Amino acid sequence: MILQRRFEEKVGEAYALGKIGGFCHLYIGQEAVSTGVLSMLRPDDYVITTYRDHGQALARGMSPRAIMAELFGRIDGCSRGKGGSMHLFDRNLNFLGGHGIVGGHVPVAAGVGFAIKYRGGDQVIACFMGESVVNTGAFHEALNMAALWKLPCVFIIENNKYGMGTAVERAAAIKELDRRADAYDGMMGEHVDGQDVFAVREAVGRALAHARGESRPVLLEVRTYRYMGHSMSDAVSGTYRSKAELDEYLKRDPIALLAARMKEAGDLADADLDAMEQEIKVVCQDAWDFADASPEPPLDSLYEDVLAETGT
Amino acid sequence: MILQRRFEEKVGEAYALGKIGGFCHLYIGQEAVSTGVLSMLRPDDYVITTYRDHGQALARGMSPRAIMAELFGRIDGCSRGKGGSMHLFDRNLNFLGGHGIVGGHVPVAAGVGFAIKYRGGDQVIACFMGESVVNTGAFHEALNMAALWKLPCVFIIENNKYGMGTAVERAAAIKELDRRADAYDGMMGEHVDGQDVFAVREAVGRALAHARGESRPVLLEVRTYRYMGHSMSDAVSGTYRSKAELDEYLKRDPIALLAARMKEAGDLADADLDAMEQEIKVVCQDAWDFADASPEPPLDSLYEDVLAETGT
Amino acid sequence: MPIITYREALNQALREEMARDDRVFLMGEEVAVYNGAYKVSKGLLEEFGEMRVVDTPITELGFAGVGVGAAMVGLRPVVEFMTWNFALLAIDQVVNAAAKMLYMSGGQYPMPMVFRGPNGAALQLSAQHSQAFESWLAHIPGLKVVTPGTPYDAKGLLKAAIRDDNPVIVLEGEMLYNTKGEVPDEDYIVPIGVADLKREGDHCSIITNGKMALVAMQAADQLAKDGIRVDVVDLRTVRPMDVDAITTSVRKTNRAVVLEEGWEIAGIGAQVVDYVQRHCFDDLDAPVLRVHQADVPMPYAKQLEKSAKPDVAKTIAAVRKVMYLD
Amino acid sequence: MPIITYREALNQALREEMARDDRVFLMGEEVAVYNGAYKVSKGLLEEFGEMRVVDTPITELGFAGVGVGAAMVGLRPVVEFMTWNFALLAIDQVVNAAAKMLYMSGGQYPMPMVFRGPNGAALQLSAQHSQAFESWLAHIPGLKVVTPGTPYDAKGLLKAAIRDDNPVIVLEGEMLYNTKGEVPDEDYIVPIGVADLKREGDHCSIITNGKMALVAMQAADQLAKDGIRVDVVDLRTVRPMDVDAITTSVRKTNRAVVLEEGWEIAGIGAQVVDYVQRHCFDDLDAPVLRVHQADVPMPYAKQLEKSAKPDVAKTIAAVRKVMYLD
Ligand SMILES: Cc1ncc(C[n+]2csc(CCOP(=O)(O)OP(=O)(O)O)c2C)c(N)n1
Ligand SMILES: Cc1ncc(C[n+]2csc(CCOP(=O)(O)OP(=O)(O)O)c2C)c(N)n1
Ligand SMILES: [Mg+2]
Ligand SMILES: [Mg+2]
Repeated sequence: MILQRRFEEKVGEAYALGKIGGFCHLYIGQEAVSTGVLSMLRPDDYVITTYRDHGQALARGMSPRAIMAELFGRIDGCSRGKGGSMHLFDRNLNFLGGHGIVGGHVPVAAGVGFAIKYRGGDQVIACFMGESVVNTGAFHEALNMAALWKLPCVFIIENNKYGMGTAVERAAAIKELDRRADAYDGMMGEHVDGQDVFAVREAVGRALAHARGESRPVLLEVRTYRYMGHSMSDAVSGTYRSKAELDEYLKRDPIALLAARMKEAGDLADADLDAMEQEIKVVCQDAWDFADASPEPPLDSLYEDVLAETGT
Repeated sequence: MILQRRFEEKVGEAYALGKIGGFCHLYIGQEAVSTGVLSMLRPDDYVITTYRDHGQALARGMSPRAIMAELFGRIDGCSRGKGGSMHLFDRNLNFLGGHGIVGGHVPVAAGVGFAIKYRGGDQVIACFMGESVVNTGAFHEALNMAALWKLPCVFIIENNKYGMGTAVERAAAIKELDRRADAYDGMMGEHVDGQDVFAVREAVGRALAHARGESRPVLLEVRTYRYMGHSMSDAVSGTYRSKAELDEYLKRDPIALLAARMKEAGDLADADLDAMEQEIKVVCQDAWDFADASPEPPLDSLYEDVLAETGT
Repeated sequence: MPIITYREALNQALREEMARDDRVFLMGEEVAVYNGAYKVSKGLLEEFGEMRVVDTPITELGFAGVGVGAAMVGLRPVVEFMTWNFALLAIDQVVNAAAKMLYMSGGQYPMPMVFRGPNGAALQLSAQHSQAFESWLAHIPGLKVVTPGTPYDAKGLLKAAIRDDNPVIVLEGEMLYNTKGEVPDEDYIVPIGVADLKREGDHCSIITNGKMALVAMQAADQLAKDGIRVDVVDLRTVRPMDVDAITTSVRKTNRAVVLEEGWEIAGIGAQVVDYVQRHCFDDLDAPVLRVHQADVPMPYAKQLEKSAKPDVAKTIAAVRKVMYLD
Repeated sequence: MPIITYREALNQALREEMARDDRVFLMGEEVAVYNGAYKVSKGLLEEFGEMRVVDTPITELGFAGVGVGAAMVGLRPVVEFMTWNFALLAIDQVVNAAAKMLYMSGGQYPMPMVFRGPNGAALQLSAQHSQAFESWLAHIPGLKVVTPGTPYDAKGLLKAAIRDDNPVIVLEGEMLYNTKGEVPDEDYIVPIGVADLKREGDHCSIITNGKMALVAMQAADQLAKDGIRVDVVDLRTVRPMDVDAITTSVRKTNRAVVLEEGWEIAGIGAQVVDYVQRHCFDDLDAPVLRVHQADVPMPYAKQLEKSAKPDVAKTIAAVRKVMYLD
């Protein structure tokens, strides 16, 4: 979680310096969700997410160097500089990417669930999405098929209260988003506090029992908050949310909550934390340096990766 | 109801003779739905439906002549021969058409509800759809907005058990379709026997109280059955449903049920029924003759109605 | 060689490829129990079972996405759209997901999948059910787009499409399913991207694809009666297009008519014209003419519909015009 | 005349038309409270209230359909897509409903509505967020499609679009919103379907539209330094296209370059080429050349993206080539 936080602070810096361009959506404030979910998955499980994908990528174990190089648009980036912030992919880790069309990746996740079942495997796919996604047609079509065909999909709604500038209650005609599961027989629905990483882990444990154990889909609403603007081009507060509201949520910073709890339990000393911070600082700086040194993709590569060399 | 039945029997004949072409979906067996709903609406309310639209068009009071001429592809057809069976429209009756894309007209209905509210009117829109529609993204997006914005829409699912050759339980991961309303706060859901026209009328009465009275959407599942194939090119039974099943449902023919009940109550004598049949026979034959005599649209009209003469 | 229908040819292609590779599966509306809305998948459910022949709810966007996901993790889905008119609902998955996945993942996720189904007008199905989308699909890098016009090409191209590691669009034709032709029993493919000179002549080139290949051949027959000999270049694939085949023909005949099923504006025929004028500028004895659907939504009425469609008479008229015969 | 931005020009058009006709309303994602993702609708919520400036959930298909329904019963919706990339999800409503309603109802239901939003690439938004769809939309009968390139045209065309009784597509540009130009205070419209000769010259015609009009003007400036005088024909509307303006220019210059933002295959430029070769066959001194986006999904990396886009240098090179200067 601290790695995610510090890494993204670096990303913010690099963006300000013009080293990163395009849309860039920070995850700061939501780290307990990625960590809680991904710490419970197996390496052979699959992960798919949205454009707000740095947190999950790091939590899945992707290289900070490859991520930063991707953000810098360099050849050593995890997507060879072609994807950028919104499209981090890592085939070796079954990290099926960040996707830019709101809702678009949810049917794709159902398809992965379908393939798992087709092959008779016992993996699951964890599909992260923002809370706005629950209103899209793609979400509904995917959930219906996942329930109908009993697919091992864990759909994770990261309810950070806003879709861009739109508060969830101005977009979704339902208060408890996990209740959308009621519209599909055999789908489990649950919501959980997303600032408490242990609570997330417990809920994911139950979800996995259902998804992996029974090959049934789960809809998990994880209630969290984003501390930054929607993207780098959006103010942190102002038009659609107040500074006061933000401050209120800052009190439940997932990292601070976890640290406090671990300290209380005697599992963490201040010195440990300092050491971690120190180590992470080095990792982040190393990622930056690596990215900065990596060359721009050669112009020829423009025409590569459009089509695969075919023939099976 | 008898008019709908006999009219469509004529349509079947005309199709066999090649006077009608293209896709043609009969409504036979479902007449209590159109009749039950439309007999409860006001003339200034709106109606929209699918390609299976002959029944609602007649029940709304559209001219059998204009409908038959449309099916024959003639200039005096209600859509000037341009729409055909799937696209009956009548602006004077606020009959907003038959639509061919499964689910596509549901957001359109929400838009009509929006316009009613925009103008501060107290009309409603009745939106008919087949049960397959409840799985489409369009349905979900429309219902969410209708609930969110409190639109006076009555969404009527004509659950005739099959979408083409697919039984409802092989497509929808939910048993009671009206429970899809649970996913939207403030939306009323109800199901009703669609072979009993009085039951339909009562349910519609409750729906209208909610929709017109409270300006809230309603999802009404009307359980019915189609006695014919999906369209004229589909066998009546065989691949996907058995003759035995069909025979079972034929016992609850909505017209026979209504006649029996009225006779029991002393509201209908055999002679009345005969007189009605006689009258309807004349109307249907007249519609046929009218259509047959109506000219093909002139070739120039190919380029008409593509764009409206503009300027406001 | 056995003579079979276009429908049977597609059915054979599916059966053979499913038998050959158990990662291949078919999914779509009515493909299983109902044997396909147009019976293309007849018997496949029985042979391969319900995991490999999958009936879907009416959710084009959703099941196209399911195909994308399955392809990402190594299956080889064949996604059937009952018709391409309905595929508009799924076009986001085709364009924003399937066509871009390999690129935006920097080469990590190829999309070995097929999207197929009937395209264009049948008879009197009116505006929402009578649209030809080849120019839309050909516009998109990351896709391949084939439009077989004969049973032979249908089988060979569908087999090639299934074996291709890229998303391949197969545009069939409701009006073609019952047409017949010679189709070898043995395994073969028709390579994607290679046109077929279906008729040789030296007076004019008719460049066409898909369903219109039949129309072009009929026009060629009739023209031959008047001593007019035309090349019929059936593109077969509209992305990538066989520019060599086009230019070779036009350099020989010095005249061209482009015949396509869809609408005029930015149609695939416009692209053919562009290639011709660019590569055969000095060879052309007349402007290239195009034959296409009237620029209107398709009407229902029989005669109106007929007059809206490209046909043999319009093709002949265009050929005669580029030959300055009328 | 006041000098304002393209964004302000659109904002004025919306404000004026909403004030003029209370059937006009604006709907889309973030148009109200947030003042528009690109601030085009700034202040409108405050002025017109939440019934007429409507924030929608992220449901492009759904709210496009809501627009269609509202238009059927007499309102005049302006539907904003945050970008046209997302409009793919709604394209069924645009093509199968809005564009066909008048036709399939036999003239009973006109669709007085506008679909608008930014189209094409901005900076480093990569594959899913950098697509130009003018050729797709221009392909469809029943629509009108405008692509304003300047603040003046933006205001005039949007006002004309709102007053039109047909579904009009307005393709704006994220990269244009901050550009400035003269825009009259008084009420005016720019007629749909009429091109604008933005620069006069006699050596070559550059035929273009939308965002590329700026590129063309810059190319023209630079070419002028070498004594090369070009016509810049800004089509402004791509459906219906002003064929007269194209042919008049090419008959004068005898040479043409077509510059468009989108992909090559069946792009709008191919259609322009078709018109030119058909109507100016004997006038052309060289094949028409096209400048367009590289035939690849848009990459993220800065230099790759730059090399993928059509630009001034590529335009100049094309002009010099059709003039046989290089
Ligand atoms: C289909 C589609 N419509 C609109 C957008 C523009 N957009 C990008 S992110 C976003 C908000 C999404 O909010 P939410 O799902 O809550 O996720 P969050 O950003 O809060 O993580 C919008 C409207 C898009 N990318 N795709
Ligand atoms: C989006 C879309 N997909 C597929 C079709 C083809 N199709 C037409 S009707 C139909 C079945 C619809 O069933 P249902 O909604 O139950 O209505 P019913 O025909 O039973 O009245 C299908 C698959 C279509 N018209 N639109
Ligand atoms: Mg959110
Ligand atoms: Mg049904």
